Amino acid sequence: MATSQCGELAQTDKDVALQSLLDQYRDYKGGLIPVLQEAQNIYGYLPKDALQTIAKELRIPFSKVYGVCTFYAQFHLKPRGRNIIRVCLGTACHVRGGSKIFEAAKEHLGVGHGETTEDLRFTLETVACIGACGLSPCMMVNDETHGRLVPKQVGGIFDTYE
Amino acid sequence: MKNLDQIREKYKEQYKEKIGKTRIVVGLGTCGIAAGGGKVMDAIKEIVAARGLDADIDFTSCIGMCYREPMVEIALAGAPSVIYGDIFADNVEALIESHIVNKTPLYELACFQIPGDATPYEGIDIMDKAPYYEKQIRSVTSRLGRINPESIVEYIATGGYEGIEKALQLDRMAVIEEVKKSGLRGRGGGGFSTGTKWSFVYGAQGDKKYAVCNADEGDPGAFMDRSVLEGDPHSILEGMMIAGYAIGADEGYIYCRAEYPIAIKRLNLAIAKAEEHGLLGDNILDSGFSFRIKIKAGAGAFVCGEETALLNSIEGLRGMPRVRPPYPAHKGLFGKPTVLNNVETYANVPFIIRNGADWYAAMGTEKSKGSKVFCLTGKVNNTGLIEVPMGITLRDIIFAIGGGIQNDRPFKAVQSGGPSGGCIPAEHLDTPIDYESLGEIGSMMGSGGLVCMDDTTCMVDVAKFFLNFTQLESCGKCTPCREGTKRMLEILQKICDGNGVIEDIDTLDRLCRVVTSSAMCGLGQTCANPISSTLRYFRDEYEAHIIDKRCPAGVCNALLVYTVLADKCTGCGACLRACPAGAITGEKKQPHKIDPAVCIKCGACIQKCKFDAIIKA
Amino acid sequence: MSKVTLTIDGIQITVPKGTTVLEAAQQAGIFIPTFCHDPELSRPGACRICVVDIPGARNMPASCVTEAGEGMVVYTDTPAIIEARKTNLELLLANHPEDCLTCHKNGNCRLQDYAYYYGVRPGAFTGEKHDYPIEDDNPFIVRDMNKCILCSKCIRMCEEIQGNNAIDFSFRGFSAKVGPAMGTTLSDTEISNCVFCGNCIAVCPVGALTEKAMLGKARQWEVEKVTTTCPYCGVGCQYDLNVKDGKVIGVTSTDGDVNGRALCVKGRFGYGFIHHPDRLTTPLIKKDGAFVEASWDEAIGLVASKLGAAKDTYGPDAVALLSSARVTNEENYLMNKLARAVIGTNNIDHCARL
Amino acid sequence: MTNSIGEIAEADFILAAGTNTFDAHPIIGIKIKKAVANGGTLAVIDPRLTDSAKLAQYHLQLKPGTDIALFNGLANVIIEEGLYNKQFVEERTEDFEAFKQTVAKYTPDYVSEITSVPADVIREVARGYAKAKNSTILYTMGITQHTCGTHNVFSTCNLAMLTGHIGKESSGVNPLRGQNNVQGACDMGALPVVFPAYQPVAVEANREKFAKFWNVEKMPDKPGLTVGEMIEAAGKSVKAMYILGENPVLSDPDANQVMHELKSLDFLVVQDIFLTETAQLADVVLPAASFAEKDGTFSNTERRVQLVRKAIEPIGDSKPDWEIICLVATAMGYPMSYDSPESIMNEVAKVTPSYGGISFDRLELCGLQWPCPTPDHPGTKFLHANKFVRGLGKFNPVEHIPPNEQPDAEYPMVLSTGRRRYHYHTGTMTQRTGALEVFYPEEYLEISCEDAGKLGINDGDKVKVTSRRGQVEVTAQISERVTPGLVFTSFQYPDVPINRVTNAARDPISKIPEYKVCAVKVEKVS
Repeated sequence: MATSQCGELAQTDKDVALQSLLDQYRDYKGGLIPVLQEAQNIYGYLPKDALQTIAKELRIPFSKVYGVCTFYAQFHLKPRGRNIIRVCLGTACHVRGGSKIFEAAKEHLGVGHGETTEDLRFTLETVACIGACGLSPCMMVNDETHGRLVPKQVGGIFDTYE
Repeated sequence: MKNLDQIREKYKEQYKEKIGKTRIVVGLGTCGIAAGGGKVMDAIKEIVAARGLDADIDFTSCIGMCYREPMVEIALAGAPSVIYGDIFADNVEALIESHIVNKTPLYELACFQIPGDATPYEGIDIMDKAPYYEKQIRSVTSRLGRINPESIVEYIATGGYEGIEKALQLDRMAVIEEVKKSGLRGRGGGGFSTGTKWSFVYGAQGDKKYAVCNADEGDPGAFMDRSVLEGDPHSILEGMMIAGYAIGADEGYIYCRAEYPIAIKRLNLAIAKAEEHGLLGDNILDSGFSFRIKIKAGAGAFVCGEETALLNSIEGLRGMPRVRPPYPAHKGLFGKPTVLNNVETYANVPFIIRNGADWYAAMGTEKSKGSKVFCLTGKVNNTGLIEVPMGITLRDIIFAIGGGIQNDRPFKAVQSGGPSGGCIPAEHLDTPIDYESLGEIGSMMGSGGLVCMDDTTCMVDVAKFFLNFTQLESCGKCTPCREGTKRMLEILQKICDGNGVIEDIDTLDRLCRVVTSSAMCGLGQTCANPISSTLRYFRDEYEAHIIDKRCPAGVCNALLVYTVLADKCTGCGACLRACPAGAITGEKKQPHKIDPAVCIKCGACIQKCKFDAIIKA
Repeated sequence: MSKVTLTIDGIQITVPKGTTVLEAAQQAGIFIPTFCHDPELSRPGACRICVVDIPGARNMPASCVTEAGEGMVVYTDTPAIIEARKTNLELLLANHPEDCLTCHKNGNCRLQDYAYYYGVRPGAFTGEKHDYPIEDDNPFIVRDMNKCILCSKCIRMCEEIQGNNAIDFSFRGFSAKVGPAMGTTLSDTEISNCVFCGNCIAVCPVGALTEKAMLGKARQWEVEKVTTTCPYCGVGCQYDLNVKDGKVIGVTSTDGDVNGRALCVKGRFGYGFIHHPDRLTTPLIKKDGAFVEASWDEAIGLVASKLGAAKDTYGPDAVALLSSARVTNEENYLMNKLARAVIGTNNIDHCARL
Repeated sequence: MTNSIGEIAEADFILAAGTNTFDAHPIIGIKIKKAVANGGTLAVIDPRLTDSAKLAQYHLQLKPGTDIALFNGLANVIIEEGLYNKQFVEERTEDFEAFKQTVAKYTPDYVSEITSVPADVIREVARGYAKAKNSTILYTMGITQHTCGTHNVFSTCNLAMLTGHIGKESSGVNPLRGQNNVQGACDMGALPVVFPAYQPVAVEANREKFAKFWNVEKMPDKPGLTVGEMIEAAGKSVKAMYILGENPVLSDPDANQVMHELKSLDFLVVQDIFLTETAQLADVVLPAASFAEKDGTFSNTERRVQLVRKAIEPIGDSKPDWEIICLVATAMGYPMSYDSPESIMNEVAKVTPSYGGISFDRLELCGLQWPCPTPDHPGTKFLHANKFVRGLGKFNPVEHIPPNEQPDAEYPMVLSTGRRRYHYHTGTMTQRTGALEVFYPEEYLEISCEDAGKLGINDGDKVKVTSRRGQVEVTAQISERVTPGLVFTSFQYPDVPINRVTNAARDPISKIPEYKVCAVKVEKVS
């Protein structure tokens, strides 16, 4: 968040959204995690300045905010892709070849675990289980689950996401 | 006190009217959607519109037969419902043509039927008698796949909120007594008596109390809670309300994994509907009892399934477990007395109150009452969600319900209880499933994942898989878990890489012992179970890896040697051309050879060979 | 207050209800090792080195968080307990630098002491070790997180006593690390909120946190500690001057009436002036506008004669004394006596007003 | 302090006025933070947004020099709303009616006009302070360093008496002493009008007692001069000065004048551990030993007497101050010798009733808080328990008095001075530690963004601060800590001798200079 010389916030739309989010949660017990979740929805990730604002406004020490951010797998401190791919490597998927799906995804996108493609189109991750074990191996793209995958399908699925 | 009778009668009428019409219902639980249910739904809408058919289109949740997803139910007015499996965009038209237009069920895709008052079709199994359901009972799961989970009308029409209505007329302690008498034990794995737990919170001093629902189902291989949340969200709310009333809480939290967006959406909808009906909020049904429920979405940490870590997470802290005592019953959420149960436990409660403790206690074994929901997955033919009476054997589950192992391969083990559980070998297939017996054979009930394994599953690799999981999910607070899981994983990796020495087994043994006995929370205390159970039942596999440098299941790449069977090889050269490393040599029409020093063990040759002439071992 | 009687290693001891097993054992003179326990701080029960055997309990409870119960039987040295302690020590050592020879904490390190006591040597486990850069970009504190055993005492000290919350755990599991937000260093005070009180150093059981200026100055056993009162603000913190060979080489915490172990940046790190080369070492007399060194006799003689002359010529009130809020009570008393009894004036004051 | 430092942590309501506690008294800051963590309320009265103001639930960011109005306003609300402690007022105090009449006109709206603190905030803080079980007032130089400093202090005491928040645990009026032994220097009679333990020199019996004890004929009865008066009289009625461990050239207001006056003395002797700016003006400089090189005692802000222990031998040829004073006295014909500071304390105990029970032997075990009249007395944790020292607590009605120097067209801004966390006093010690001055090497002038904008000043620019008395160059730091119209810096950097600018106008009673307000202009140095 850029600040002009006299401290008025040179606010982007996202900063305004963050402020109104914080207004909702200022007196809410245990609001940090929902705030971080929604702030991540606003920015796509959790920028340092946003975290600092959250810490200040919720009166939670910055070290604790950072501790929470880095504890939970959901939070990201670097920009992420428009589409989040989560390849399941849970037990069932593991025994049915989940890692081959992951390899295929890596090859297709040219990025590794936790990485984002240069065009910010995809971020590739793994997940311990998405609870669709009956359809293993499977993966999620954003909120959509794709099951019974074979490696060669993977590219085609990605192509449907802009 | 107000009662729901009028509304109930009205909703029953509405529901009866609805199911009396011709209708098409698509299963849109997460697994249904994953299998393509959404596309099937689109296709159905298109076809019904294009043909101008008079049929209601609706959706439901997962009925449990994951292996047949996507599933579609079709019922003609006054005729039985037929549930079909493996319906895709390309065969849905044929299905509608046959069942609705020609009024003839499409027999080859029919899974089973539910006749209701109608005359059953010939040649289709009735649900209760279908092999998959014959040994199951449907209590907690009874509405799954049967009602529209976003409809409070259908919930109330099927007996919903009768439990809370009845509870509110009872003395609070009487509600607790009823739950105690039912014998219900925590379905999250610990198996503590639910009624007793409630009585602790009832007796605890506090100006405020909470009822919390653990919906952070994080075990790989488990999706029972997700299915219930998606399929019958009101039952959770009702169970929590009953708990809240009994213990004296006016606020509840559902801590749900963020990975379950559909569950969260349906829960929010259910809360809104219940509030609209005056079933949540102030002075519920004019009883003087007030209760509100909030949803907290988890943020991705398995350890938050541990109750005190979960409380920290709701409070907005790192999900690190707290020291106990004090127990949550006395100092829980925000320092107030708190009852914590998981989804399945709460889901059982309305049934117990509605039908009585005796009805519930009649199911199950002496110490483990009622039914249990399991997720049957892995290398079994019929994967899915099942509900069985406590005391059923693993053999019944895997072979009668699950239809045995895929491709008729030999059964090797079933992993129960997720990362905290253990691997159970064939010799214990006849063990009746209950809390105590699973513990005795080195596993645990856990939340109810059952992952089946065949002879191509390497047990060292399985142990490594779980340790990799727990190592990544360890919160890092206590020494044995933080450092111990890391070293156990490294040793397992070393063994799988062929670098193990025989002393490693003793070291693993010792680490298992120390981590189990000295770790702080449930995650740490059980994280060694996958190792100790495989060491107990499959020690020979460890020894094979260490001494013979061989992976009997053919999984651990570093230990595999690819060889050409000279008597089967025709010398076609397909493998030679496929080998990216140039490790295969041989003259045309002569048996080929693989140079193990060059081979990168990618397996490309095996895939190309049409004569099964290449083996890895 | 009600009491409970329990038996630890066969010794019966009666303690007030609410006493922990650890405290009871300490009262009975029974040794139980601890890393994360600190009587002044909250109790995470996390390091698990203090586990004991209480028959009937599930697993091995941590004695620091287990309340002593009536009739409780506790064993602190069964083979299983010893095995657990040794293994946990081995696990800690497996991820700890083996540089005791040059470590400032050598001789005053709990990890070292317990390893010695239990005969644990490094090397039981091989594998990944942390390789964090050493943080020494400020003049006060050196943080070597490779030596950190994650006992969290520094975090709790900073939160519960100091109230600055400069540091917390970040990440989790094997990757868990103690530090300021955004992985920055303490000297990035905009983010860290660190005020360099160094109170974290006072509780660190190992060599992860050290006073920068003390590094390489003395081994732990060469230091003489002299408890005294801080010369800065009016709070009157107590601390230990660390002395080696007649030189003050540092300040460490003691247990002060007012401050406990807490100090501020000035108290803990502001002692360097004592041996500063600018210190006056001899009396000076100004001659022709420049100072020249003088003997004490010469200087005192001059002072006495000049003050005496002013008094004799103009009366006692021609002399004024400015005493000091910096010197001791005894010295102020003598100044007051000098003014009133010797010179005969009430012209004495000090800068109380600043 | 009426109370002990530890009690602050237990207070339910803390009213901290003119104290930058987290920087100047970090360990007391800890107690404040603890109180807040325990659920206590913190209200900070300060023109600056200090770190403690940031933590506070209420920051009463008043215009400099309007404290009396604010305190009267708080009292007004408490009386108007019937929140005062009637029983306490009736039984323990006097002159309430006069006080009530005085504060009657200080309505929240009127006070808000003077102070610019919102009226609602005044009401809320008044209610919070009055209603809390334990409320404590902390103050430091922000209250005292005004020409109305004594009246400021009266107004804090009035508030405490009004609510009965005094004479009990975690309640009281607590000035926080800025230097290690200000308390002790006062206790020991280093004041112009009292002998040790505040025994007035004006009382003949006291003079007789000391004359007899010290074995001299008689004691002077004329009140002595305060620091400022001494310096003003230097070269006039005062011909010779003996300065021990003080640095008025940097620390006293209107420093140019101070330097000029000290130079006009016939004779100046300075005794210190460094050749300070003041020592440089001396005729004779006596090298003293530091605290690490001698035994003795300091008395802290909560009246706790604690041991100072010798850790090393005096550096070079330096000597402990007590030895030097003895040499001077002896050379002046009054034989003075002690074998140790311990024997001096034994003498102190005999003539200082509040120190009567204090001895090194006892102090070896733990510090003792005076009054500690007898060897078996445990010391006193808080004062005024059942009765004020003077009997009934007296309300001293006081009116708002504006600061001596107001901003005007030529000098449009207000300069306030104070302390930094990393330094101490005039920096004599903390500029020579090898650590503190490395971390915080340079002093800044805090200036608001708005003012900086108007004056064309960027962060880091050199600026010139000028008052009617002098000028100083300093680096500007654009800061949210100060409001428009206010600038702030410390007096702790010899490179920035800000007291050349400050106003020597003094409180007529306590003689404290008005360091907190003087009119200046700030210009960018081109």
